[in-house]
Amino acid sequence: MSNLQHFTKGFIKENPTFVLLLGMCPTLGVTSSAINGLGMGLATAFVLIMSNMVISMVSSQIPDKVKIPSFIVIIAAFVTIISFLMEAYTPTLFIQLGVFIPLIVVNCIVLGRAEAFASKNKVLPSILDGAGMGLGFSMALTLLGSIREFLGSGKIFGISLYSDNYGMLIFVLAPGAFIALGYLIAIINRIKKA
Amino acid sequence: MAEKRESTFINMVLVLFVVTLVASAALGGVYEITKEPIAAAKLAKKLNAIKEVVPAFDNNPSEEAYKVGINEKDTLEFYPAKKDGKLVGTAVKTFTSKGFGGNVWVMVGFKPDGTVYNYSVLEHKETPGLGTKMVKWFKPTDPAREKSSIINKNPGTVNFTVSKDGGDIDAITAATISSRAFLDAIRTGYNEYMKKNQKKEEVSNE
Amino acid sequence: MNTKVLVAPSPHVHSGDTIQKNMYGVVFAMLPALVFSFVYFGMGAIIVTLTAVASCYLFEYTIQKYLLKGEPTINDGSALITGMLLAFNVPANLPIWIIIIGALVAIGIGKMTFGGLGNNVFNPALVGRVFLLISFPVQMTSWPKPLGFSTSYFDAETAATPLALIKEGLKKGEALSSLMPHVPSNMDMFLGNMGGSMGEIAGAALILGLFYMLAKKIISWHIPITILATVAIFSGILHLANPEAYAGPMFQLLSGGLLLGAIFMATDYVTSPMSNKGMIIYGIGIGFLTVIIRAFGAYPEGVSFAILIMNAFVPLINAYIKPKRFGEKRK
Amino acid sequence: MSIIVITILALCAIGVTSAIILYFVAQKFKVYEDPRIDEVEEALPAANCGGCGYPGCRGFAEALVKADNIDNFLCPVGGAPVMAHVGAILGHEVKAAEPTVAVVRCNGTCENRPKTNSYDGAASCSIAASLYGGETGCQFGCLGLGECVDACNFDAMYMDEETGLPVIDEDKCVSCGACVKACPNDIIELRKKGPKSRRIFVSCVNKDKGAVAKKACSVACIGCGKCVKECPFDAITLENNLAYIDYNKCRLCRKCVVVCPTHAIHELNFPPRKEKPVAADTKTVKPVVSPKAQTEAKTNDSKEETSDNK
Amino acid sequence: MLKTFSIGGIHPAENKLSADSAIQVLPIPQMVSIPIAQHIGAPATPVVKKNDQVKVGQLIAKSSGFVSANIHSSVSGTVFKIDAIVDGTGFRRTAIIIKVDGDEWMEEIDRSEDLLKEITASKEEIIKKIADAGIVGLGGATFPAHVKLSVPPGKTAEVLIINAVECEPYLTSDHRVMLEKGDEVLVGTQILMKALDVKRAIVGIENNKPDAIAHLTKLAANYQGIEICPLKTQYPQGGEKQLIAATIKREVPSGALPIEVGAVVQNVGTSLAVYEAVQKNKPLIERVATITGKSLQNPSNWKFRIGTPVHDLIDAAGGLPEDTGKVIGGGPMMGKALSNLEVPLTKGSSGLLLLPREEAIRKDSKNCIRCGKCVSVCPMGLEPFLLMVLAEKKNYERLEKDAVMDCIECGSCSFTCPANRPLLDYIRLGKGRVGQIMRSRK
Amino acid sequence: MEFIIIIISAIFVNNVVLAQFLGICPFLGVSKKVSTAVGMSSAVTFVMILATIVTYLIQKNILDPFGIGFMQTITFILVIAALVQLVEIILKKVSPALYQALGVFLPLITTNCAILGVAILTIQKNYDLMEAVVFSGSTAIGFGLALVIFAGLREHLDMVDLPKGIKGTPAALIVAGLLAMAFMGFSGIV
Ligand SMILES: Cc1cc2nc3c(=O)[nH]c(=O)nc-3n(C[C@H](O)[C@H](O)[C@H](O)COP(=O)(O)O)c2cc1C
Ligand SMILES: Cc1cc2nc3c(=O)[nH]c(=O)nc-3n(C[C@H](O)[C@H](O)[C@H](O)COP(=O)(O)O)c2cc1C
Ligand SMILES: Cc1cc2nc3c(=O)[nH]c(=O)nc-3n(C[C@H](O)[C@H](O)[C@H](O)COP(=O)(O)O)c2cc1C
Ligand SMILES: Cc1cc2nc3c(=O)[nH]c(=O)nc-3n(C[C@H](O)[C@H](O)[C@H](O)CO)c2cc1C
Ligand code: SF4
Ligand code: SF4
Ligand code: SF4
Ligand code: SF4
Ligand code: FES
Repeated sequence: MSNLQHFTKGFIKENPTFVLLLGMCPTLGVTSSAINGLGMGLATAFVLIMSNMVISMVSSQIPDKVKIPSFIVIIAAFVTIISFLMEAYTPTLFIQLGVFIPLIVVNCIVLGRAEAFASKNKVLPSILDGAGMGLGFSMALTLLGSIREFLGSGKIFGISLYSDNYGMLIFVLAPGAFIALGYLIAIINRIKKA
Repeated sequence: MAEKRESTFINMVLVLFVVTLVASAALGGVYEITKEPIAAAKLAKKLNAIKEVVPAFDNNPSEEAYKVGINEKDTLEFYPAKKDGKLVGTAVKTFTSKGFGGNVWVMVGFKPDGTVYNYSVLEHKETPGLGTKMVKWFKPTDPAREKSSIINKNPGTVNFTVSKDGGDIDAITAATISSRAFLDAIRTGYNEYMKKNQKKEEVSNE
Repeated sequence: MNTKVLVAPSPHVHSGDTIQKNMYGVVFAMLPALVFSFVYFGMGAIIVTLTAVASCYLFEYTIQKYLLKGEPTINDGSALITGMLLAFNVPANLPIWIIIIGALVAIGIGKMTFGGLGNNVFNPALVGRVFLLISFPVQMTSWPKPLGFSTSYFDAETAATPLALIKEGLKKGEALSSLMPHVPSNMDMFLGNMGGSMGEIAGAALILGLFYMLAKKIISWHIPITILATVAIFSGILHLANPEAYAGPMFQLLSGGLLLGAIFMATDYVTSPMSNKGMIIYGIGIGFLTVIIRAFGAYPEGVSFAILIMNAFVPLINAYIKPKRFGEKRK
Repeated sequence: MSIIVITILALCAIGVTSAIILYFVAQKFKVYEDPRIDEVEEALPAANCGGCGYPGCRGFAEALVKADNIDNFLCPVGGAPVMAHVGAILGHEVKAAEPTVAVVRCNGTCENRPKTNSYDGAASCSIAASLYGGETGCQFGCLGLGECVDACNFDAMYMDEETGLPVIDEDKCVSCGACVKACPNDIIELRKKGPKSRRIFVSCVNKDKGAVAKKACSVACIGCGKCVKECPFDAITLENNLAYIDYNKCRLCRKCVVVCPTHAIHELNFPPRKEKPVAADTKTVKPVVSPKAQTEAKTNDSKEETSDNK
Repeated sequence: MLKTFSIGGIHPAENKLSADSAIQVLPIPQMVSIPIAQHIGAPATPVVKKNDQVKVGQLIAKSSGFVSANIHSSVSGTVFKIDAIVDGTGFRRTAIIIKVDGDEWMEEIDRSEDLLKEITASKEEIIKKIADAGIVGLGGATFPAHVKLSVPPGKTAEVLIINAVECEPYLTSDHRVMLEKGDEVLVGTQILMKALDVKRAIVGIENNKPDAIAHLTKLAANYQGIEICPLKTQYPQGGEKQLIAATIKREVPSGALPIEVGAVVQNVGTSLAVYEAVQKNKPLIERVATITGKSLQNPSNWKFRIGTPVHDLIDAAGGLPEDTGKVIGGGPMMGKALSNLEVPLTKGSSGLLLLPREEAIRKDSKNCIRCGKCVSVCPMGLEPFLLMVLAEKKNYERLEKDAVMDCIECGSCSFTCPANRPLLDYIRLGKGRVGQIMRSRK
Repeated sequence: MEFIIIIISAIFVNNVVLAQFLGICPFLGVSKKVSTAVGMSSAVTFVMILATIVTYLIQKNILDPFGIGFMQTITFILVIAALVQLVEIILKKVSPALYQALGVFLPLITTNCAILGVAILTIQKNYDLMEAVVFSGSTAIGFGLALVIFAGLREHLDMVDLPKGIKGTPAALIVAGLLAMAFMGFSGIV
């Protein structure tokens, strides 16, 4: 696999959200608006890239039995770092995303990529893999966020497209998250087949 | 790939030790670095909120802030805003627990006579699209909706309850509960503010 | 003519019962309520009904034909019921575009997503209704005033439902006894002289429908009767415990969509349990949840949610509550 | 600066303490397990996402180690490469057997096999088969209700409306055998695909006596035994009034095809014969390959096939 | 309130068209085909060969095991051949084909019409005579009667129940037998009581046959221990377990035999056959069947010789109507559709029903709408809709757990289903598969 | 009363899965059969309560006194991971039967947002220890309730012929959405 492929596979072919169905909690939890989706996606991407990088560097030094704990610690460190940064520089978003920021730690994508890819590959492919997956994740979250925001309140990225009197509130609430994602995946399955 | 380390006891503990060491060192470091900006961001946010709801001031209200307990658990915060040493308004951080989704925190600014200068909703869990409208609803720019405004009205003279309940303020469409809650918070702030003010006046009078 | 004999496994005769017969039987049973709503709400009711039914048919046909690429099955009558019940469940002055969204949700999400009649797990009309209720609370809770209804407790044009009246009042801290005089009398509620969704107001007409369906053996008594009994008993207990906070059983039975729900919606074959025992458990669940939501929840009206929640339990009920088998020891 | 020190101390203390506790507890509570489970778990991505339907990667690993055949298992995170790796660990080789393909052994079209009654029960061959002998006089033949088609997961079969018989799309058939299992009358057989997909087989399963069979279906095998005598390679056996060609012995000489009085023996994918051919007579320019050349062709072919499969 | 069973049940249109037509005797055909498997259990072993001469009542195939039954020639003539023919089951199976030549009976058979009330034979002799006569249950299941009468050690029979329910629509042969051979049936009942050592017998009759109830009630006064029990008309009351539940309020547990609750059930026709075998030495070579159908000229009841081809009976009743779509051996609920008109009538043939095509043809099956009607009519308390899906999905484990083996194949579920689902078709298939699995486990 | 509110809120009104979006992965992953769903729910309940207690103690006795609250995420996850592994090892030895029933789900739980989420929320909500236990327990029950209902629904869906594109995850998500919609009926109860 070329480096380019390492990077692009996360977009569609192995898109963590639509295809691998990983990291569902943030996917559903924060996508009530496009901006939240994007923010969450980028935060996760940051952690993915950094932890993939570090893990690919050190994994040969780590005995098997403590592999998972070590990885978790590394990931958690980056998660905490990103949360500091967000709290300092994007405080509104930080509050909006709430508990889902620390929860990046347990996002299956992060640990999954660390285990499945970074611990077995060199640094550059690992970074690209993390970036690709992170971007794929961000795209998915932004897409879902846009759809929900559009249907729910007539806006995308806060820009009003029609009067929010006509918005279907349910789409910014919990049920709408599940339903929108369900149909989105159905549509993507269909497109992939065609 | 370089050869793996064996999973011996020493190796395990050692590696874990090193990993945690580095991680915590990094964390502590970043914490130190971001501590200032975080604190600054928090303060700026508070000041911004205060700035929004009271007339221009030149002191640091948060240094002169005082708190009033309204029951054993909850307290309101008062931020006096002064210009040239004279009280121009007070920002009150008040709340209500009657919101549709729980507590609603509002920063409301009163002029010294108790007239509402402005408000800003700090935190709430109301339903998007319904209760969330309170953020703007009660300070309409549209003069036709004057009856739903609380700006420049004094709770002492205007009945700060929703018109449905016989008050003078129009509720958010289909979100009467949130509206009641919001006004409740304002009233709480007002009452405490007046109590305090009275006391102060008494004190200063003496 | 084909002279070859037919060969098939037994049985060789059939009762002649069909899906259509059952569905149109339900439609027939709904007619009295429909007539009442036309009388009370006039043009609005007619427009709402026609829009809902027509869009249900249209969506079912289109989805079946173009998305699922199957034979359209619209003449089995179930889309008609869904359409009518959706109309019954909304205010008679609901904007047309909202009704169309409701029909799309009911048929598209509630039914066809699962492959059509028989496969869905949630009651389609209620999926549509609750979707609308959550999405458009403003429009969904402004009920027009039925003819001849007079109380000036609220705005003139719209009339709150008795349940909403009470809920509002209680939330403000008023006592029930001071609210009751503003609420229509039991007789008025029985005859439909109250605010509410289009088809839910006339208890008398709904009960007529119940008798028809029972007589025609379209449904059995288990579900409606257990729901009504549970509501009566449970709300009776609450009422006895605190008459100032909880309304009495008669009020609970006649107000809101309870009768509509218990008679026409909880009984939907597809989304209710199969065995009699299961139906009773299901009915008790609905009754119980209805009272809970009415008494403690944010929504004044609990039947729709109660039915949907119990719909979710139906697979479990079916899996674990089996009919009594022949030869099985009685417990 | 002290905050960093406290941080480090606290985290290291927690980390190391848990490592030590874990280590000793692990020593003390050791339980023997199939070491392959660990190996397989190692190969899995450890995402513990539950996407495979098992409770976590270890649960999946255990299931994999227990399973005889891991074809139906998939780790959605790791995908095919991981599964291949797992396969290697567990020693599940991809069978390099000769390719086979499903063959429908019935030619009882509406024309060849007149109907005597019409079936009106549930559209299931199994049900019809357990009810009675079928719509025609032949109680062995295809019932035409397409249970095999429904069983095929690879879209490799369809029912021919005209003949009422199932047809197999050779290119799509992966020889999974689902249709064979589905057919209640054992009409479908997995036969060697043969060089250039050439095959010869008896397209009949009727075990009735010749007269009865013939009456029921004009192309039935009547058990006359002519093909058995004709076959130079002893590939054909006759049992219960029915001829059967052993595909391992058959060398595709096509001699039997011509002698069958009811045309019950079919040949597939051969070039057309010269007009009125009796294959044995045309000795000069011949499409029929010599046994040797043929085996070569076969091995070549099968190599191609297997490499294709991979 | 009349007695009946309590779980499920349906009431299909009765259509007892031939109820008032007295039993006639069908002419002996020129050729009979007597299958060697006319009963549940092992097929009998032929003891004649081609060209043998046989007389009426002569043993031509011998019981080949405990659960098996003797077969006797129903005509006199020569054995033409022993070959596979398509019989009532729809499969090609072995039958003894006899060319008829006169009507010469075995000497020991008493052909007089006299009523012999005195039972001289001992219990063992009775059972032996029944076995020798090749008597099988004539109620439809064709279970060898002597097996049922040999109560297994450890169990005791308390009551004999005579199944005179005839719950299948259209059929009237049992009804006519009761009216015309009432005394013989009751003597047969007394013989069965003796064989079983029971003091009590109950004759269960549905109240759609008031004349039979009245007639038998009158006659029964002359016999010791026989009660006539009128039952509320409801299908499938004739099912053994349902009948026991209806008459003595006991439920046979799942998988168990009636003897578990102390009951033995025999059909009225069986009782008549037992009378003839024990008192008159007559083996089971003829029986009564109904030929009926709405378009048929002359719905009627006939006594026929075993092995007579179906079309003979149809001709006797006025010929095959133009609109015939289905020819059913038995009643519309449980009968077997015949694939041609050459098949022979056998011991189990209680009737022949000609259904017009429009009525017979099945409507397209739709999705299950989960109305639960099949559940509420199932007399065994099963969930047919579920069993069908499980059978379709080949989930045999759950099929077994959900008691598919309890299904008595009454067809009430398919009859009722508004979606026209072929429930019983699939349930039967599943039952077959599960049965195989259970047997292979043993 | 306080407890009752916490319980009802956590189980019905603010159901972890249906309203808070925590633990969605196992919710979608381990819900194909009711029996597995029951096993998973029990395991989650056990671990969730245990983890909440331990993390609560760590927060109150280590992080807070030393003023290193920002280490919350990293310590919590470390502790939870270790704890889960510990429980697994011990269970395997002490009660193989229980391990078969619950233990197999344990590895899945480490990366379950719900556990860490609840641990963090408990601190955020300022509960005392008893409230924390009640909160985590009822949250777990809410998880179990949703999971079991959902598994029942999915078993049902297995029996019917869903349209091709919808079969599988989309159907599961849509059903979950409708379930969440039904659960909205509980809103406002506390
Ligand atoms: C999903 C949903 C969320 C709601 N959220 C709020 C809310 O945040 N604030 C509010 O006041 N009312 C909310 N409501 C509406 C209330 O239930 C109630 O109908 C309304 O407050 C009554 O006010 P009205 O008299 O102005 O219609 C919500 C309704 C629904 C269906
Ligand atoms: C394998 C088998 C063994 C049987 N053994 C006895 C028996 O020992 N005693 C008895 O009274 N009936 C026995 N029966 C007969 C059944 O009780 C029953 O009469 C018969 O299966 C036909 O029942 P009817 O059609 O309900 O359905 C047996 C049936 C079968 C299939
Ligand atoms: C659904 C069903 C309906 C039956 N209906 C009758 C009936 O109407 N009359 C009858 O004699 N036997 C009927 N049987 C057969 C009885 O179960 C039982 O086999 C028979 O009464 C036993 O008597 P026999 O062995 O003398 O035939 C029915 C069986 C089933 C399963
Ligand atoms: C007694 C009865 C009640 C029904 N109730 C409803 C209903 O409440 N909502 C609805 O959409 N369809 C109802 N239907 C129609 C149909 O069953 C429903 O659309 C299916 O759920 C679609 O699969 C009903 C049908 C019957 C026979
Ligand atoms: S079922 Fe399998 S063997 Fe049969 S045609 Fe399809 S792919 Fe080939
Ligand atoms: S080949 Fe077998 S399964 Fe296929 S249609 Fe014919 S009988 Fe049915
Ligand atoms: S055929 Fe079987 S499943 Fe159907 S009603 Fe009768 S006993 Fe029940
Ligand atoms: S009677 Fe038919 S439609 Fe009704 S539940 Fe049974 S199978 Fe389904
Ligand atoms: S992302 Fe929450 S459990 Fe997987």
